Amino acid sequence: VQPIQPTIKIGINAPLTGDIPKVGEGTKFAAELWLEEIGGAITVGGQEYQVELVIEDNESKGESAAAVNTKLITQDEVLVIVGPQASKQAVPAGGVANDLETPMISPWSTNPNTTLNRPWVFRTPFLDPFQGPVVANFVTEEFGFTKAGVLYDIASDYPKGLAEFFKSAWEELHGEGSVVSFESFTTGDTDFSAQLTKIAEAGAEFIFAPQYYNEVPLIVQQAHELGFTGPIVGSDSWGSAELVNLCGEDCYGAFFSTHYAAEGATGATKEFIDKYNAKYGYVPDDVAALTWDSLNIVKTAIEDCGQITGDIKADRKCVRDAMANLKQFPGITGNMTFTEDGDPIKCAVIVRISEEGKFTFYKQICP
Amino acid sequence: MLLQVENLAVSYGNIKALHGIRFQVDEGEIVSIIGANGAGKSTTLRAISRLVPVAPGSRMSFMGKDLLQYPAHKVVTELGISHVPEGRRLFENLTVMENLRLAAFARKDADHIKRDMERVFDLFPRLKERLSQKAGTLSGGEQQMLAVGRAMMSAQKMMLLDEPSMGLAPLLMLNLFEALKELNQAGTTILLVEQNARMALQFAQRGYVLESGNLVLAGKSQELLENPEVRKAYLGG
Amino acid sequence: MQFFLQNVINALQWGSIYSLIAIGYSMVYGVLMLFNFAHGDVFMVGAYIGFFVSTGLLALDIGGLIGLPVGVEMGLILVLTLILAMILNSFVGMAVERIGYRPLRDAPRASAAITGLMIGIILETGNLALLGPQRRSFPELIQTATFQFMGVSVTNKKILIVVVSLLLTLALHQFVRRSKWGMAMRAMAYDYVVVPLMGISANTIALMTFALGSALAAAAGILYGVAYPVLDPNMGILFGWKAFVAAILGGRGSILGASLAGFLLGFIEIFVTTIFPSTMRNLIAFGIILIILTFRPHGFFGEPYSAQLRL
Amino acid sequence: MPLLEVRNMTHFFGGLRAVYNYNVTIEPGQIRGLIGPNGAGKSTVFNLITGIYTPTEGDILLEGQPIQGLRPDQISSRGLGRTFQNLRLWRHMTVLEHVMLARYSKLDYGLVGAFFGTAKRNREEARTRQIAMDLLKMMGIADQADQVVTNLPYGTQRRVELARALATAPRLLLLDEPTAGMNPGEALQMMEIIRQVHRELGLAIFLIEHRMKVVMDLCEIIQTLNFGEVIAEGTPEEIRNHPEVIDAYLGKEVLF
Amino acid sequence: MDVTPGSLPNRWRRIRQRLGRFWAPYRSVPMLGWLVAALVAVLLEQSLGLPLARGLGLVRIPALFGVAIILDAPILFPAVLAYVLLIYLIPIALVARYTAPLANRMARWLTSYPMVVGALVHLLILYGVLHIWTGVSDYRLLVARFTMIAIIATLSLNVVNGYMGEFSCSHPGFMALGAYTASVFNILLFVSDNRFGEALLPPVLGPFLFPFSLILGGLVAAAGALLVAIPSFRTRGDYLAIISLAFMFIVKSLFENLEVVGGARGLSNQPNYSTLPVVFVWTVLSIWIINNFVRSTVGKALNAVRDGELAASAMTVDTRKTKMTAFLFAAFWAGVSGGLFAHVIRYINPDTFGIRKLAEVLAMVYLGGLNSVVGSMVGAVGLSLISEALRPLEIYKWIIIPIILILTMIFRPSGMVAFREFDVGAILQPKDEPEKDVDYAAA
Ligand SMILES: Nc1ncnc2c1ncn2[C@@H]1O[C@H](COP(=O)(O)OP(=O)(O)OP(=O)(O)O)[C@@H](O)[C@H]1O
Ligand SMILES: Nc1ncnc2c1ncn2[C@@H]1O[C@H](COP(=O)(O)OP(=O)(O)OP(=O)(O)O)[C@@H](O)[C@H]1O
Ligand SMILES: [Mg+2]
Ligand SMILES: [Mg+2]
Repeated sequence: VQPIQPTIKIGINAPLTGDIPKVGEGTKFAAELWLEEIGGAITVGGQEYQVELVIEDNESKGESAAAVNTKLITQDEVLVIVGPQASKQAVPAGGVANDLETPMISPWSTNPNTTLNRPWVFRTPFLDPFQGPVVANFVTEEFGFTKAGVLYDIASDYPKGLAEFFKSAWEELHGEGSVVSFESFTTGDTDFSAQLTKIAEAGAEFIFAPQYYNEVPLIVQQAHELGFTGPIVGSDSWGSAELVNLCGEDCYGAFFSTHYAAEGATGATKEFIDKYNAKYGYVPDDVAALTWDSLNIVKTAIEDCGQITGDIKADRKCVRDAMANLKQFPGITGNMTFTEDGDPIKCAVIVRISEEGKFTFYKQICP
Repeated sequence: MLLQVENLAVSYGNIKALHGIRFQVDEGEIVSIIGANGAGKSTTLRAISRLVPVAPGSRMSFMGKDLLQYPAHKVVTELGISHVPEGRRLFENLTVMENLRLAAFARKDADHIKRDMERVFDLFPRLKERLSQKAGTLSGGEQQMLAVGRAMMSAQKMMLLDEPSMGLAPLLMLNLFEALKELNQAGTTILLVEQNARMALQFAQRGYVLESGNLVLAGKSQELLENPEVRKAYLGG
Repeated sequence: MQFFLQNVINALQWGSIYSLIAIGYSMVYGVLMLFNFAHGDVFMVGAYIGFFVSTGLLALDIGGLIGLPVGVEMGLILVLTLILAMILNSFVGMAVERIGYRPLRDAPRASAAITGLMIGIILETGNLALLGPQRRSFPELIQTATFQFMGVSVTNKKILIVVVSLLLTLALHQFVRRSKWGMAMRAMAYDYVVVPLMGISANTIALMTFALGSALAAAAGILYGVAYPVLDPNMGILFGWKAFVAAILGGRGSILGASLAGFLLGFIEIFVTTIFPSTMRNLIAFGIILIILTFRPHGFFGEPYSAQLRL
Repeated sequence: MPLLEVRNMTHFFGGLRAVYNYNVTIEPGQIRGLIGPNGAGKSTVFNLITGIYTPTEGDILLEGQPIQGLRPDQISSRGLGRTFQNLRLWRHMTVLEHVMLARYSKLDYGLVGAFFGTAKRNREEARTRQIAMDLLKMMGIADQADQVVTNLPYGTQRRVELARALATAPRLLLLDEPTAGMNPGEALQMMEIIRQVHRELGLAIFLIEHRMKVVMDLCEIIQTLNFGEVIAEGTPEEIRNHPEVIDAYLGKEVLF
Repeated sequence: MDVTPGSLPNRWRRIRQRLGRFWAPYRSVPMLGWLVAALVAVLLEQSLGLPLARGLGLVRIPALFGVAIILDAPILFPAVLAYVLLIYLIPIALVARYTAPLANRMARWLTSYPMVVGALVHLLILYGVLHIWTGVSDYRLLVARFTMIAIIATLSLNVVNGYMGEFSCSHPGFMALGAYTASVFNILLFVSDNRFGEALLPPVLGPFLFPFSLILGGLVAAAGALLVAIPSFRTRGDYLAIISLAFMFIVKSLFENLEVVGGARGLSNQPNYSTLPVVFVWTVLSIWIINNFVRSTVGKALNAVRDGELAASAMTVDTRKTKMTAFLFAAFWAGVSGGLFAHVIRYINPDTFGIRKLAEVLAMVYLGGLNSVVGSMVGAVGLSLISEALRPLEIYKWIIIPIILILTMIFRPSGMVAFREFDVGAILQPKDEPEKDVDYAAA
């Protein structure tokens, strides 16, 4: 009789249905690719453990994400949870993970509340308070502009947060009122002509649009139709291979800040991109890359932990501590060290969309 | 024989409204069905118009054709049976004119439609005064006229009338029945359902008495009028 | 002034889309008295059908085969796409009627609203399951040409959209008001039970209504694709609800009312954004709607409540 | 003081003059009839008196108090009960619930009672139920109390309407064609009920009918309306022989 | 009708007869008996569940009767079935059947006291069952709390949409008002965070003042409902539907713009006050009060407004007051449910209370049944459990659930248990007296 090998279960809390299914798909694909990559097993303390992914759909709803986390923790007894992605799910789900003392790492959530006062919760992306100034500094240095226009989705957590941090950073550089137009719309809107007309009217030299890649083409095209000629600058949410498919030439030459540049990537990053592309037929977007990194952080933490005791409580604690102690973890989206709160300190890159529609590396900006 | 009904049974869910009745109507006749509230009179007419599904085993034929082969709208267009439903059921959001035109929906013969329209106005001059008024704002009697007018516009081989006298002023009722008589003389067979049994029998040549879903009596109008049971139950002594 | 005019142009385009979806909605709503909560998703399906048809036609390269100039070819493809997608989408509409609404014709109206909502979810999820979560980019059938006119930017697309939308609205209005089919539809709205007694098949009218409404939704979907070329499975949800608002605001069963309300909605949204801080847009826009309805409780062309003898 | 007095009441529907310069005075305990051709404006008179429409012109006084412009529920609470020409029952409610609900304005407990089921509420409900059951007994339909109205025969539904109207404790009862859709036998029963109601509750009754037997047998005074105007008023005998009434309404030969 | 022997109706009848015979002994089991039986089952699960599950080859106690397990690994179906039979069905059946005489005696004894006493005894046992059942797994606990909150929301929507027959779409808005009010109240007073600063009162007081915060939330929601209630005097039906929809969008937009409560970023750090007993008590309270209301003659006025407003007002019913009451009352409970909800997930943002929430509550109301308190319970519990249990189906879940709803609407257009009164007295009765309508064989 073989002794039953304990398996390591990793929960994935992903939005497979609901508003952002593409994010769910990226998460799922990256996770499956990762499992393949590690051969379905992790070796801890000289012993090989099978790894099992428990992927659950949170329908991109907060309460579902909380329920999924509870289920993963108490029913499936996962060791650690990766996800949820969007903050409106990650904040409540993080509360559950923290209460039930299970390490969780969100690959994509940028809301400070996700990790705040929650020792069990981590994240992989840099935060808005960092990214906002990155873009402000970059535009100032690159173009020497002084008048900014911002267009963002007020009903959505991420764009709104980023837009505000950008605004304060820009006004710090150029003085009060240098964001000449600060316009918003609501999730699901597709006509931005009134806002863009207003921005153009206010004399903005460029537009900062920290929007999801599916809204970017509409913003860019409508701005051009209205005769706006300045650059339109974006944020990490632009980082999807689909952007160029949807936007076409209108987006060529645009800049955005993000975690990594797909084109011209080297080393592990390139390897990941190539494998993902080979398997799923498109270049992974930043969600996939961040999920990949999150899973590798999890793997390293488990390995660092040194042993799997089978006592799930102790193991979770061990993994959490190991994660908190990671130093300069070399991820494909940059090197990461976690702060007290579980937020990474990492660099951002500025990507330029080339004339071939490729995301090319332009510049790196570190904290 | 124009209409032949055999073993007609109808249920609404668990409620059996008709228990297999049998009757017939000959060409050119006026036949009336009388009975108490809920006896199944309206149900009989609805069954003929194919507005309610009938139980298996029911048979109905019209001019030798199997009526059950026709869906409701074809009973009107292909067999020529029109129906003035209980409670008038006008399209109250349409004008009087539109109601009449709609009734001729499937007809292609523009000339005949025009002539029929004239006949309707001859019978009910009041309608002509109110052509562009919404049917919903007509008074009860005016609505009843429109309902009959509408039936005249849709088909004229046979007309099924469900309590046309309900709510009508005495004089109007007279007018209406005179109009119906004229219609009948012009070749429309009439099957009339009435609560007002005396008047119905005076108007019709033959009558049937329906009681809780069964036909219990049949005969010449005069016979029925004189039948003591009928007198007691339906004519108020 | 120029700023104002620019926004009028913007509002016209946006309103046209709303208007087209709203009149499609109003068809079903006005005729069958049903909240057709699936309509937004039928619009989405229409846009996708348009996407596949036009992509297919582009791939066929008819112009190349018979040597048409590119501009003409694109125009031809647009027209063909419109026609084909309208036809195909009308079948979708008829299927929706057959599955979700006909069995419920005797049921409370709200129940049919729920089936509509559910069919909508099935269409969204079905799309997601079949086509995957990625967005689609509607092919550029018209090369954008921007005209500067008194300092205002107008594109050929905008003109096309407004014109097509107005034409379709007028055509439909005439159809419903004047033709006997339209009359039958209005009769159906009032009392579908006795419609067969007029020699009219109620099922045919219902199917036709859904077919027409869905064809219009397809047209709206394609025009939308031309103006806002990113399609995703959930794009219909918000439009569905806005069309619901417009259709009712216009007054029960009134095509012109729905169209007018659609444009009004477009104007409100654009001008509220223009005049007020844009963050307050929904707050103010819906506040205006609430106020309009408080003072005109039966919409623009609807009958007053006291005259609605049957509810 | 007369129970109800209507002075110079006129009402227009758009351009249509439905009621013109209408006057009526009803004394307590009187039974009055209103007849006239279809579309004469009879139902409109009722709708005006009960507040469903507001008259374009004129005064309506209930025991000397003007009531025009009040809402229907305010008017009915003051003792004006009615039935409708086309039945207007609440299709999902039982017979008993119909009658109990008509006691709405007489209920002596508030929302707190309704929410928390206080003892007072239970007492009130029991009392109301008793009153309602008594009325149903009077109508002879007490055994159908728990039936949902849609399943009932038409004649029974008419009785429910009457019982419901009586439950509002009216001093004047307006009946719009109470025997419509009944066969002669049933109509006789309904007349009996009306008489009984009148006798036992001492109400004034104002009724619209097209069935001459009912009007002539029941009413003390009959008004005839044509094109919204009163063309004749008098005892049944006078009305029966009034030439204008015969012309406009009765016709020369009487069928029944 | 000519029915050949052995045809479907006959076979159907035979099956029903057999079922009826099987069911016969259980007809005399009173509610008390069922509750005790359920208590035994959950106690059994608490003590033997885990070893039994392990023995059957399951890793854990199946949380929601094992549906999720089966969907994940169909091969485990026999094991799950065995578990459900051994832990739930067989013990419940045996206990219910053989303690029926005793339970009936108890129930009869209870009827000699005021109804409140009997009701409290039943509720206490019910709570015990829930407590033990959810004690086995936090997942169950969470699902149970969500489900009970859904009951409150569904019931309150049923007051307007079912009892009064309006198609109101404003419920998520009311819930949002309640959720935000209660959250702000509690965070401000009892939580030290970087939004509202130090706690103003000692946190130990929090749980005691929690009911006040919920009531306050309910009242704010009710005040908001005025915006919908007043137009309802002049218009109804479809027009009111979009007024209420506009209201929902306005509330959502309002909170998006309210920076103090976090705008789109949402509000978190609510204390964990919505515990199982708290939610349970509020759910019972809402059912009790709403049921009282809709069964009173004052509440029946809602039905009359729905079925014929004109006739209602001609029968002395003050229709304005009735509509006002219905909207404010429903909004109050929606607000309470929102407050409870906020303290379960302990994070809210405006997006939580949008169209999707609307679709969800509407679906629960219409699935369960219009004009029926039991219906709302069935709808809320049914849909919550189905949607939790089908989670493993991922995307197909959102094809299956709509199909279930469409089929329900087609076969039961007013919902599963529509137009039924919820008579507490009858539920508490002993059941051993022969009933009049036991003619199941002939049915
Ligand atoms: N739509 C329906 N659903 C259920 N039962 C019905 C329906 N229509 C009629 N019934 C029942 O069927 C039986 C026959 O009804 P029907 O309307 O045919 O009677 P009727 O003789 O026309 O009576 P009335 O003189 O009142 O019009 C009655 O018991 C009635 O309650
Ligand atoms: N809401 C309305 N809008 C417009 N016209 C109306 C309205 N209600 C009634 N009318 C018109 O007013 C006139 C009087 O109608 P009313 O219903 O009072 O007649 P009636 O005397 O009761 O007739 P009947 O005996 O047929 O019921 C009719 O010509 C009718 O068309
Ligand atoms: Mg009948
Ligand atoms: Mg009348």
